[in-house]
Amino acid sequence: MMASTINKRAEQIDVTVLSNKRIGAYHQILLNIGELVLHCHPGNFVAISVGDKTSSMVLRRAFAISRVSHRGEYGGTLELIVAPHGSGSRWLCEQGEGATVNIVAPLGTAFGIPTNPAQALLIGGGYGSAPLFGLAEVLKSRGCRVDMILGASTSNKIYAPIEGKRSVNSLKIFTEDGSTGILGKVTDPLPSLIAEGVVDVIYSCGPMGMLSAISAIAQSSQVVHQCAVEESMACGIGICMTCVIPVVDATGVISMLRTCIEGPVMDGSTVQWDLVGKVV
Amino acid sequence: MMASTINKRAEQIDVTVLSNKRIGAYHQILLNIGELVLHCHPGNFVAISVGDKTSSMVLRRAFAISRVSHRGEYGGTLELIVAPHGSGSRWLCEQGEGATVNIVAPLGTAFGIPTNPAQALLIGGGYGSAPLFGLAEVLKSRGCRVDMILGASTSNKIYAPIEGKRSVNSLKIFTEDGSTGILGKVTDPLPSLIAEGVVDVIYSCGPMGMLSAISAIAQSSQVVHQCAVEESMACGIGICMTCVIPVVDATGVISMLRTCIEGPVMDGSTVQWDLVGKVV
Amino acid sequence: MMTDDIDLSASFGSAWFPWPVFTASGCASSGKELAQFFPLREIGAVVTKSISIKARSGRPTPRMAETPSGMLNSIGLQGPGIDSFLENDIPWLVAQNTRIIVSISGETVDEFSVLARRLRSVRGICAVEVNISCPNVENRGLVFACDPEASRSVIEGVRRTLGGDLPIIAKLSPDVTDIVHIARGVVDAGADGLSLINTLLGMVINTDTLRPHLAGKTGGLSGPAIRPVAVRAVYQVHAALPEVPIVGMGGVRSGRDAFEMILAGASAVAVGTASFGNPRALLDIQNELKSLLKEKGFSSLKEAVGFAHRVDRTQREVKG
Amino acid sequence: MMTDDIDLSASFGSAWFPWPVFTASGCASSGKELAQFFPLREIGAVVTKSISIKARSGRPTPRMAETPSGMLNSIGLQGPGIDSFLENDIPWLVAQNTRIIVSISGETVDEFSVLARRLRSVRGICAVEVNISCPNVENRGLVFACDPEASRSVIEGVRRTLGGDLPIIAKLSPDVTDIVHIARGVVDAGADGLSLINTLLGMVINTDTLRPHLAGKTGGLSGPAIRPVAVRAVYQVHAALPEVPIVGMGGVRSGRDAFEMILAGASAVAVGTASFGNPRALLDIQNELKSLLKEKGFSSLKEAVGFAHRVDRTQREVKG
Ligand SMILES: Cc1cc2nc3c(=O)[nH]c(=O)nc-3n(C[C@H](O)[C@H](O)[C@H](O)COP(=O)(O)OP(=O)(O)OC[C@H]3O[C@@H](n4cnc5c(N)ncnc54)[C@H](O)[C@@H]3O)c2cc1C
Ligand SMILES: Cc1cc2nc3c(=O)[nH]c(=O)nc-3n(C[C@H](O)[C@H](O)[C@H](O)COP(=O)(O)OP(=O)(O)OC[C@H]3O[C@@H](n4cnc5c(N)ncnc54)[C@H](O)[C@@H]3O)c2cc1C
Ligand SMILES: Cc1cc2nc3c(=O)[nH]c(=O)nc-3n(C[C@H](O)[C@H](O)[C@H](O)COP(=O)(O)O)c2cc1C
Ligand SMILES: Cc1cc2nc3c(=O)[nH]c(=O)nc-3n(C[C@H](O)[C@H](O)[C@H](O)COP(=O)(O)O)c2cc1C
Ligand code: FES
Ligand code: FES
Repeated sequence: MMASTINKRAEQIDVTVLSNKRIGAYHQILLNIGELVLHCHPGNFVAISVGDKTSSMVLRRAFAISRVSHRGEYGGTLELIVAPHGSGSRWLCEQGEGATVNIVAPLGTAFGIPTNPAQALLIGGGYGSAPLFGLAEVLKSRGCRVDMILGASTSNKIYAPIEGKRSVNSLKIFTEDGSTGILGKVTDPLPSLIAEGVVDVIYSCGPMGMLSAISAIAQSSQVVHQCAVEESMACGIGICMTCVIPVVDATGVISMLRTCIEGPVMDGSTVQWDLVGKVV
Repeated sequence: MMASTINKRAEQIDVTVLSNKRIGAYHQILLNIGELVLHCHPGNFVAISVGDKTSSMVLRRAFAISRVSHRGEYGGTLELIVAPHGSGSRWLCEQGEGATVNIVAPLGTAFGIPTNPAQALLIGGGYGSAPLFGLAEVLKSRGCRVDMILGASTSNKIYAPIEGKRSVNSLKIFTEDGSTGILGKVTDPLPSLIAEGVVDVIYSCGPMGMLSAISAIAQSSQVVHQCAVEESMACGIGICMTCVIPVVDATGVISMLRTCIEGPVMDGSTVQWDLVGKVV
Repeated sequence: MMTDDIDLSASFGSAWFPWPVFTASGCASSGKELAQFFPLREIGAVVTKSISIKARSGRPTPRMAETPSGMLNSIGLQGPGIDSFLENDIPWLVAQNTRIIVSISGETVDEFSVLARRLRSVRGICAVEVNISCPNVENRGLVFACDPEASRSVIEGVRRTLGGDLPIIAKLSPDVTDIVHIARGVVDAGADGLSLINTLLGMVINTDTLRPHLAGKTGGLSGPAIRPVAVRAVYQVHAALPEVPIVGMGGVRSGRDAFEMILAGASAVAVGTASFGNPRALLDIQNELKSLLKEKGFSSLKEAVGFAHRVDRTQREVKG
Repeated sequence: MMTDDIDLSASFGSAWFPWPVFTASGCASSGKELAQFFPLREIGAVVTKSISIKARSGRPTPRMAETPSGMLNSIGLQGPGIDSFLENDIPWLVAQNTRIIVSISGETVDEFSVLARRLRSVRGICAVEVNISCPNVENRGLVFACDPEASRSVIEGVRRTLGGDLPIIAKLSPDVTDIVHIARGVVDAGADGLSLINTLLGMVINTDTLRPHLAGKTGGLSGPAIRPVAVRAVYQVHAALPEVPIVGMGGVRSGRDAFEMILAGASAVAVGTASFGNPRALLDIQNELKSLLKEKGFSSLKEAVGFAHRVDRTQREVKG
């Protein structure tokens, strides 16, 4: 049973905000999560309760685990990169050092790590780059070559911390307005990279449109595409069925899978991108 | 038109919390309200918005103005004595120095001040004593004799600040468990005080049961009884009709008057205490 | 499509309102109390509290309970009766230069007509809102608005009494199996517009006293909590009766919320509970709505009315 | 009356539950996912998501919208179909040693009976919850629970198929003019208990895209926002049918909320949306409820069921 193994390590705990820094359009929020850090892998996410006791917001918010540290000054820490979007994420971005937040973590699937050294291309859109730096470290430690492409609409939506850059072999940045890096989209260089044979596996995280475009390009090749999808989630733990996405199995049957427990990391080639938001 | 004169000075403004101190069972909260202080009189109240932007609490909370200061270090200040009761008052009690709260003030009727020096008896129950100290100062400045009786269930629910005590000629304290002052109720000494003729006017503020008991005792005498009533209020400004209380007019007609604009200070002899909470 | 000023007007039958934000009946008393916080002429209309033939002292207290993102009220239509109302409240409102919609409520079909007759010749009234969400004493206290026949009869009676002049806005209850059915009935009977929605029947038990918190036991649920129900009602009724103007209400607290109602099909918006938390809510909402409409490229409010239905249609056509 | 332990059990027909807090259908999936956070045997029962005859893939996304103190969902009864359910989900639940209530939903009166037949001989099931808040394809998609006749027919069919053994709990919709009428009908038709309430029909318009936020346009409103409506429904139905046990639900998030439902007339309480915010909500609520009952001097939960009606009666008698 996938479900019961996936969230086996999940716990609901109160944690302390160690720091909250603005980085471009985002907030980098560091949480003191102790032992739980041992079970957090790149790709997993946390579900955070937002607002105080009297809040009108009844649902948790999902955020990718950007990085974890096992032996920081405070024991295990977990970092989030949060875009102030609506009322819940804005509330979270307002929580300063010392604030307590309630989290359920770690949740969902993690990026699969190749058993043999491979050539990995990591593609991130907006805050989608957050989990990729932690992933890059793991891949490097397994002897993989790690190239990274990041994109966003504009420069302050590129999240690329200096420490993170160290763990990749190459980094290309694209913006749609050309304010940083190359004018264009992350998918622009993809066909030629694949054609050159320098990519064995693509790891992607970002807007659904981006993931879909990458899948379309990767489809005609042998390249494996692991993408972290993002659907609206009410519970994050598999009990509400709101977060589903159409996925085809080996026998050709399309099912609506819960992206909170059978994702967020999914095989891009199985996702039926053109059916997202339609009746199956 | 009573309504349009009463709230003529009312304004809705954001104000800063200057301090928040625990005093017994209560919180003494000082707000920086600037010029508005000029229109605040003993008996008036403020309606405070509770919770943050995402709060599920949609209604304001009413609190009596305990004291005002015209020329404090920060300009005009207003003091509240707040009992942490339910979620709204508890939220208010959690707001520390520097917090911003939104108030509508001053609201409602004020205690009437005798034109000639009179013998005034001020009776407060629980946090009901809060507005009485400010009232005592005004009465003293008009040459009145001011005696005060305070009561509560137990000692930490007696609010009697040292500064306040200076403005009264005498102060008696009653608690129902005898933990402070005399064992008993504020109404115990009342019949004899009235009989002795040392009381011209009673000003009272506290639980409805107490106000009703005082009215019953005062009824058979010539003593005027001005009481500040407390009914559940949804709006505080006269537009919802939730805060009504049965009051008889000179012609004997009983009407349900809004205690937020025709009160909270009312003539105790006109309130139909036995009809409160019943159909008129 | 951006213009500096934008037509925010709304029409209900022959009544024209320069602005689309109205007070919700019973949430602005007779108007005076709010006038302290903004000039009444700057909003679309003051809808008065529902007025009865005789003075009513209403229900005992407690009359309110706060609930998650909402509140219950059980006022029981306290009011001075139509005579005192016409003598004292209306002249004052007329003097404020505001548009006035008088809300009426009766206990029998006939009482509504009696009230309508009293309003017929009163100057300064723009429209009559008929609050049929009250118990019908002739039919076991069943709320008129929950009974298609009774709803029709009330509106027919009022229409006949008023003649063709004064527009009628029928105010419906959401506590029904099929609100579109009720809406059709009252429109057939002569209503020029609809007010959607009145409060939902609710209850709170006080877990200290162990009994119903409100003296009247049940009360009407209002506030943001009910907004999704209100938007659904407006959407359904507008889909069925696109030509009938609707005053949308239920939990509107911001310009965004008002815009949501408009997109669902409301031609104007009424604000009730929000004024209790923010006395200036009506003006704030109206200003925010105006900015939003401009921002989204609408050149008039009318263009946005029911837009969510049309976007929908277009997209479906595109999809095939 | 204070005892250290207190009888919290509830009965529905012949089914006995040691604890009174159940999962709400559709809010615990098949149980496995919550088992990560507490042992399922420690709550009263797992009510499974409503199961259909065939596998269903449900509605497109977005399927949810958060609303003030609540949420909308539009899942469209996604599920594996009864065969796969009985093969995979039930054995696992049975192994957990928890009480199981299977929720069934059909598109025709007949489908409900077919589902009931499949359940008749399954071991480990305590009761069947019949979710009649779904559209009847044989009657223009009108929700069964909104139609007294259809509601009765469904329960009659299920009763006939099940024989006298397995208790039936009929789950009603609040979107009706007269819920007591519907309740009477299904009880007459053979329901042993009632689940009150299902979600309210609601809608959110996305003010960025200018169209309905949910792909399915309308959705079901749940969460604390609807609690006053749920409490009212439970109170009304318990007043009319005091002998019929009720599973009260709608916005229960704390022991206090559960206690409110019990006082209104519920014999047990189900928790839906609250689990999304707090995976341990069911146990937390059950523990808080236990403390509250003790604190208020009740020696058993049964003593508190409908207590708000009795306090009320006494006080009225006293008043004269
Ligand atoms: C697996 C996963 C990982 C994510 N990682 C990140 C991250 O690292 N950084 C980051 O900034 N954001 C991330 N998001 C998006 C983030 O969850 C949403 O921005 C956030 O929930 C919006 O909440 P809000 O209250 O600010 O917005 P509102 O629009 O007010 O939210 C209303 C409701 O919709 C849901 N919702 C709205 N947008 C989204 C969304 N895009 N995805 C899921 N639910 C949504 C909310 O959870 C909430 O219940 C992630 C989402 C998922 C599913
Ligand atoms: C004119 C006036 C003056 C007051 N002065 C003071 C004061 O100086 N200090 C003080 O501690 N308290 C005072 N109160 C009482 C105070 O308003 C309530 O304790 C407070 O509203 C409770 O809010 P809550 O959220 O904590 O409780 P909840 O019970 O959660 O409140 C729920 C709702 O009921 C209303 N409500 C509950 N209790 C009361 C009440 N007693 N009076 C009015 N509304 C109520 C609340 O406003 C709120 O809308 C005064 C009340 C009035 C009417
Ligand atoms: C305190 C109060 C009193 C009300 N009185 C009336 C009334 O007299 N007549 C009427 O038609 N509606 C009355 N309503 C219903 C409102 O007009 C409105 O339909 C409802 O509250 C939903 O809007 P809101 O959420 O903005 O408050 C009342 C509502 C409240 C809260
Ligand atoms: C996501 C979701 C799915 C639901 N699915 C079902 C269902 O399949 N069958 C059913 O009878 N009720 C279903 N419901 C309704 C709940 O069982 C419950 O009646 C309602 O949500 C009110 O309770 P709550 O406020 O505690 O959530 C669902 C509710 C939600 C939020
Ligand atoms: S978010 Fe609830 S099942 Fe995935
Ligand atoms: S509190 Fe609204 S009228 Fe008094």
